[in-house]
Amino acid sequence: MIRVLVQTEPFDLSAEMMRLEAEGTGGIATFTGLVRADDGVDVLELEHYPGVTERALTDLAQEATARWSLTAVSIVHRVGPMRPGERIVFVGTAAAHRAAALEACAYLIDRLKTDAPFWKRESRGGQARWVEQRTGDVDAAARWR
Amino acid sequence: MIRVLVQTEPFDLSAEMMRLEAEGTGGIATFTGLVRADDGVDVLELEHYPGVTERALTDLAQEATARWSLTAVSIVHRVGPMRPGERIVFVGTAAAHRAAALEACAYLIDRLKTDAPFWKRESRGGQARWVEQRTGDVDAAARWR
Amino acid sequence: MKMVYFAWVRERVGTGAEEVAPPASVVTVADLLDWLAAHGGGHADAFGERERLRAAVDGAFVPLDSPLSGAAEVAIFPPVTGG
Amino acid sequence: MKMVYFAWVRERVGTGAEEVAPPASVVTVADLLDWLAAHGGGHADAFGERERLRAAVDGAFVPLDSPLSGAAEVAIFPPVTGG
Repeated sequence: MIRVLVQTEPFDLSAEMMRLEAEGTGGIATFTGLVRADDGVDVLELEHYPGVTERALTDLAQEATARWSLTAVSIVHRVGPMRPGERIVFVGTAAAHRAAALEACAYLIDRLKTDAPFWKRESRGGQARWVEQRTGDVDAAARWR
Repeated sequence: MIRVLVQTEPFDLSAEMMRLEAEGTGGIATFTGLVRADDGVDVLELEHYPGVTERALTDLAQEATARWSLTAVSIVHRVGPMRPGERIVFVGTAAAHRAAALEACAYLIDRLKTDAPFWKRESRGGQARWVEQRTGDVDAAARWR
Repeated sequence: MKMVYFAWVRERVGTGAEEVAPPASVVTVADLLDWLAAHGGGHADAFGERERLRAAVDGAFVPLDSPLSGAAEVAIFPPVTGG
Repeated sequence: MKMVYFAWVRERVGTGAEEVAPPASVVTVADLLDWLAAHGGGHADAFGERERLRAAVDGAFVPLDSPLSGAAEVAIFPPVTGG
């Protein structure tokens, strides 16, 4: 199973876990990203490239499935305005053995950060600024090549 | 937050996730182990060393918290008889940044496999046998030293 | 040819999408940026620092020196920051 | 001194726990295993292959050559297989 969703609505974590378990035998690894209130951020807005984003995420999911023999992958990414504490992204992987699930999960979130067309804008008390790409994120994605 | 539970009852994954999210800012990584139906296993039974198990898991959680600056760790491990597809173990870590949460989660499940007193017995059609420790698990735990 | 813009590139250009008809001398994405910037205004402002720009041609991420070769949609945007 | 056994060690010994009173000559965990095995029966069977045994003294995992030094509880078991 490959499941890719890009949506403005909040998502149901337990429903996503259930889907992975239904396809999983062995181990399930997940990563959930939450909006941080860095230095007083009160709104985080996510913009994306409709259609292209979904294709990029599906490509990453397919690469991970082949590389780690996954039985299931879910990637859910929210777009639009969000508040601190809300979930931005969920990546879940299922595999027969734990190392495959854990590595694939780390791979997907690292690659997603540099290879999927999303852009973040932080607001602090009405002052908005576009988030710059972090060198650390580029390095994290590069270690998988 | 450090939460360690060893119990015979099934556990509620979404409740565990909610607890981590309540303490988390940034990223939450989880690993859930499911009973595999390897070569026709129909029952897996987990035995443990009451009291000592909980202490060993708490020690691992404290080590991981210090090493990766975690904001929360949950380890839930079932004991007693289980069927294929059921959850055996849940490890969840929360940290400000994803690499810390993901690495700590992998660390905890690797170390748990060699450092916490649990023993598995598989049954296939009434024939039971104790599971032998895997060399791969010993190697996986050793890479963190 | 359809142009699409995202994030601060969109804000500086002043629109998220527009139709353009570059001349035959516009061969690469970089040529296209030069030609659009020559119109002045928002485009010149948005495309001033090339090292801060990324592009996709028909949905595929490409370097700025890539040929357009009959592309239907060209996207210009800053480095991505999702996840 | 309380002995506790787990998994196939428990099954071979024939009990999960027992009280023992080893003589002063029993200094290490390995000495204790020798002394218990000398009783024959389940203990001898359970403790036959030392490389397959692990021990904990008062809840701390220790090598078999560790001293007992007044331990209240000694656990003998196979390598662990949780997770």
